[in-house]
Amino acid sequence: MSEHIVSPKLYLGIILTLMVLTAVTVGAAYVELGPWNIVVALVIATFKATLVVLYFMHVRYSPGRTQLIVVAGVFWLGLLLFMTLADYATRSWY
Amino acid sequence: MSATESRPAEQLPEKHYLNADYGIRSWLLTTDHKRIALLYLVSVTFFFLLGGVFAGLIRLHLLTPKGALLSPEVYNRMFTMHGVAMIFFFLIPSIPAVFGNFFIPLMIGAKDLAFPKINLLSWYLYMIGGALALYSFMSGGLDTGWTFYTPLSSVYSNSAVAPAVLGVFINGFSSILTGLNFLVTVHTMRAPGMTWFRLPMFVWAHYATSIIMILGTPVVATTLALAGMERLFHLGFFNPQLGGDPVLFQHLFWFYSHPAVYIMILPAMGVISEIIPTFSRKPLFGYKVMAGASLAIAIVGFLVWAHHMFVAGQSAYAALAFSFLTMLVAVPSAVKTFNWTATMYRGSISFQTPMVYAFGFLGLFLVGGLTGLFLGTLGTDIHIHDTYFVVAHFHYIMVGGAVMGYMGALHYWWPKMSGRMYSETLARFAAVVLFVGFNLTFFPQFLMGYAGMPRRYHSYPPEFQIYNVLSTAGATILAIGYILPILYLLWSLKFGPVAGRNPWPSTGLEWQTASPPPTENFEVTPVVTWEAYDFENRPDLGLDKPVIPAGPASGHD
Amino acid sequence: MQLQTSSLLPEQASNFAGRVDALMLYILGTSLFFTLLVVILVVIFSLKYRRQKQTEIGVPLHGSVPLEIFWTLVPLVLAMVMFAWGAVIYMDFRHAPADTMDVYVIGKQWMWKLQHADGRREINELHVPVGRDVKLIMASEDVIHDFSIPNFRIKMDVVPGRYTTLWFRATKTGRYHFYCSQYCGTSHALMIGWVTVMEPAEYAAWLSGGADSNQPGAGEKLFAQYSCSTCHMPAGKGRGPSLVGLYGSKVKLADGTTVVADDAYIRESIVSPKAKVTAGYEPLMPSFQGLITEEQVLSLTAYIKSLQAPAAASDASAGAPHMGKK
Amino acid sequence: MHRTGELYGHFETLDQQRESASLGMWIFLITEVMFFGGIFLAYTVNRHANPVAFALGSNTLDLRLGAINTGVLLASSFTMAMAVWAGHTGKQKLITLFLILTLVLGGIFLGIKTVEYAGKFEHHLVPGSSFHIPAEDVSAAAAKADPDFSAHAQLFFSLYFGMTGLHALHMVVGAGLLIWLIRQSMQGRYTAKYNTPVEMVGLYWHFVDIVWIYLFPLLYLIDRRHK
Repeated sequence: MSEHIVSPKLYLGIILTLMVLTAVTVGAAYVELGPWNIVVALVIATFKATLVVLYFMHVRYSPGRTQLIVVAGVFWLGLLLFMTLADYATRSWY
Repeated sequence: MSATESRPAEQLPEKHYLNADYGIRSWLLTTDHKRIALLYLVSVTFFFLLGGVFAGLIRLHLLTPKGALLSPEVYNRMFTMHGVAMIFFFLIPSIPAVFGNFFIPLMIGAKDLAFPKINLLSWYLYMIGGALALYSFMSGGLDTGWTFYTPLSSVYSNSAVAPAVLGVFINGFSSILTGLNFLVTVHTMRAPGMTWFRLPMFVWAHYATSIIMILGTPVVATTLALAGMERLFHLGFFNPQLGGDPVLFQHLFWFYSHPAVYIMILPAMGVISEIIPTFSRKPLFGYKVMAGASLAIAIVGFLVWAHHMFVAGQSAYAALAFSFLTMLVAVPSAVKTFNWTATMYRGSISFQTPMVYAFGFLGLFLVGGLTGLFLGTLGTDIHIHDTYFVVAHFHYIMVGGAVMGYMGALHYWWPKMSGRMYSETLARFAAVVLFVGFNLTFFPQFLMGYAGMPRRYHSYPPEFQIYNVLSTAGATILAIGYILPILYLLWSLKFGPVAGRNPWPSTGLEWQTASPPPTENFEVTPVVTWEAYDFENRPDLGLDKPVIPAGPASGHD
Repeated sequence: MQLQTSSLLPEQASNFAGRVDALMLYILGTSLFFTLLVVILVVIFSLKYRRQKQTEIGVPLHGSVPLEIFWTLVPLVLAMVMFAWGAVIYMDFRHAPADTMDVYVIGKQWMWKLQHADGRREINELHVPVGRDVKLIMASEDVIHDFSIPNFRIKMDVVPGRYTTLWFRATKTGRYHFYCSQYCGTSHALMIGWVTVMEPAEYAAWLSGGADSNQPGAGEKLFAQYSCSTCHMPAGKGRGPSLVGLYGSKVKLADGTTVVADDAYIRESIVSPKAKVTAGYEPLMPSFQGLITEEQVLSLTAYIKSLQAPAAASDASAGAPHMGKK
Repeated sequence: MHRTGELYGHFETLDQQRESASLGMWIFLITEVMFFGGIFLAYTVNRHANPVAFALGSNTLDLRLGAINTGVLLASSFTMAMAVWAGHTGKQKLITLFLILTLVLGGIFLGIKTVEYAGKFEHHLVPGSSFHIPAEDVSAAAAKADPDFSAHAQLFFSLYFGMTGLHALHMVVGAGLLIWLIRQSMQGRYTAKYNTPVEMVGLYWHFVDIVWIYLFPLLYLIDRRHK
């Protein structure tokens, strides 16, 4: 396993992006978007989390096995949320 | 009995993991996976006996319709504590923590698991969890059912719920760490030449089991933590009076607790996949399909949890999806059964004790698995849900399947673990007693359940008495079947004949080292040059002149 | 000690019983076939291929792709038939027909309280006419219970905080056990009762034989007691919408959506009025959650139902012929 | 278990040991994802059932402190990443420096969190018998829409304390690991050849950061526009 060394400049770029996105998400909370407020907030959060995972946690440069573990873990969490919420969403269907 | 007759009798090795060091500290602070496995063996046996005592009291009580023995309060505590002791503290750790721990490193040619200290930590977590559960049992008992359904457990129950929940919570981390250790070990610790498709099926089964352990157990930990806090601080996550939802608890609980059934049965399937080839002297039929089926069961088995909730008030459409997925998971189990059967075809079959247990497993798992179809099918579940049919079904899977596998493993590997043989006659007799006693205990419960008797009843209408009497009669036979092995196995420790390296003989790496193995498992790191279960090309097994029965030669896969 | 026995197949006494049993027999047949197949093969192999010499090994067969495909597909198809068959029964079971006779069921530790639409109350007993579609509308006062009638082959959990429903059509007169089959604490096993299925004429006689309380009447009293009538005036002139003819109608809400005014809607409007506000009205109504019991909600609901036809409503205390919403 | 230098006896090579550690850490993090996942699901279902109480509860949180804390934690992730970079490039002094910076930022985060918690105690917003929502908040028109407002608001605060508390607990564990790393690093244990512990703690620290990235909008930013 030879590790890829990321330059500090890239890290600096990432952290600045994360800070800007934090400001954006706070600002967006004050804009009236109806049900889309929560969607925007979660999309921004997911984007931020992806940056952290890919660069700070080096997953972009990691072996395929690590990438698979990350994807599988997130996918599994998605299944837990999706299949449970599917029950709640379809209870009023007839 | 075995091919040892033709060879000079073997002696016990001078130095091995059991006598490498002495004293209580050398056990309690050990990081040797084999010693930790024995610590687990002793502890899970304790919980098995405890749970067995509870079960005995339940069966005695149900002899008469009004209840022969216990008050409702005590009866409810008995079946709850039976469930908690058996499921969380016996079945879930049983095969993985004892035999997985002992044999995965041996089978893949490693010196130990990847994280020996974490392995010891997980035993301590198990013990702390177990101690808390015992504390709950003794200080007021537990009467919520092992399922801890809210709001009964979080608001209404007058029993020691909090320590039990905390105990199960902590025990969960033991399970997580075991799974983590196995996954990493299988990935990074294999000996040279031990490719993925040369792994024994037992290792594949544990790989699949570990996936469930690490993905499912954290969720039940969260769930129980929330329920515990709800009880202690009067919060309302699952309490409708405070804005919560009791069905949410069921979703979260079964997200782990259904796959937990596969934590119990997959390792047992792994054991059977070792025993049948060994005693048929033949490769496992459809090796890759079997490995794939283990993974498929682990993965699809995760997506079926809400079949415990078909009549719990979930959406009818969600129920459709979950029933469909449940039917899918039946298929890999069926495939496995056919492959085991096919493995025996044109084999050279002998009937030593482990094989007798494998036959028992096959029969009981068939019944248990097939009756699962009645419950997974929506149209029949609405009738038999929460009746004794369910009780019978899951006992066929968990006792008929998982415990038969556990007993099979114990008898198969006992010579390796202890270095000595037990009495073959007694052992076969005990296996038959177990099989008969088990069927007599649990088969009547299918009939009783379809006739309508609900679960967890301390008294019942008189028309169900005949089934209960049969069941209790069977339970006494079953008890004999469990006590006998404890006696003759203990006896064998001192008086049993020396087993030698490879008494059956078998092809796995674990049989290449001394019995009992040395602390570092192998004197030199083994290099694997053969496929799994390959009896044909193994002159080292002592089958000097293998005789292949006459008949048309068959092609390879 | 004399042991009673029951036949292996319990009596079939509802529209679902025969269908559930037929499906059960299909699964049983499939199961027996596979059990016998495997057992017979294992016995044959054990006899035919038992070890003859100590040094003998088996024929090294590794597998067969066509066989694996074959025994993957066959169970898959059989299981899919089970799924589809079961799903059809289940969807019928979950969706009650339009015109049912409604009975309210309340589970509490450890008894069942049942109320007929006309106010007749029972405890751990349920009387229904044969051949009539009956819908149980169920709520719990404490923990989760489950209303289960084995001879009808159906059951449904009774969950606190919401309604669940269970419907059936009894097909045979007689007395049948019902059970609580979701473990609910100490005396779970005592939550047993009897369903009595009667000929319609007998049932009518039983109904008129002495209704001990009158639910719409009780509801009418509550309606006055809680001053509901000050806002919900009949002509629609009040601060709240008129409730006459409300039950079963479509209600337009302030957020533009439309809902059907069923039991769940009425219950929600009482305990949590701001959740669905009728179009054209201010969200003024206070919540009654915690102030009234589930039973009183049922009484009020029954009263609101009885407001279908103004003539019948004024005559509610007579208690006679309006069961359900015919 | 004997050990030769950095290599534990049951491993054959240092590479094997490093690979095992990394794989083990990732698997552990996945269990953490599922662990938090259960609470996120409970949060989602409860919020969906009680939108009004959750929105009002969220609006009582101090957004300014929450946003500052988000920035602080992100910055600490950056310094942690730099510490790992210093490890890979063998700059021993920088490893120590960045680890200390990370610890300081983590400390600031926990300090601010303590201030927030203290405020909740003062205002009786901690779930329990003394829980009390100020009258002026309840008098808001929306509050009336939820009949059992107090109980449901308590549900929000239960989840707030549960989720942030669990997160803070992970921070404390992380801080402990950092202190251990700093001591080892000051002794010069970590080099370009061997820096696995720094890398592993780094992964853990970033994970804790990610949890907060979700907690912040879910807890602090519900229905802000209506206030």
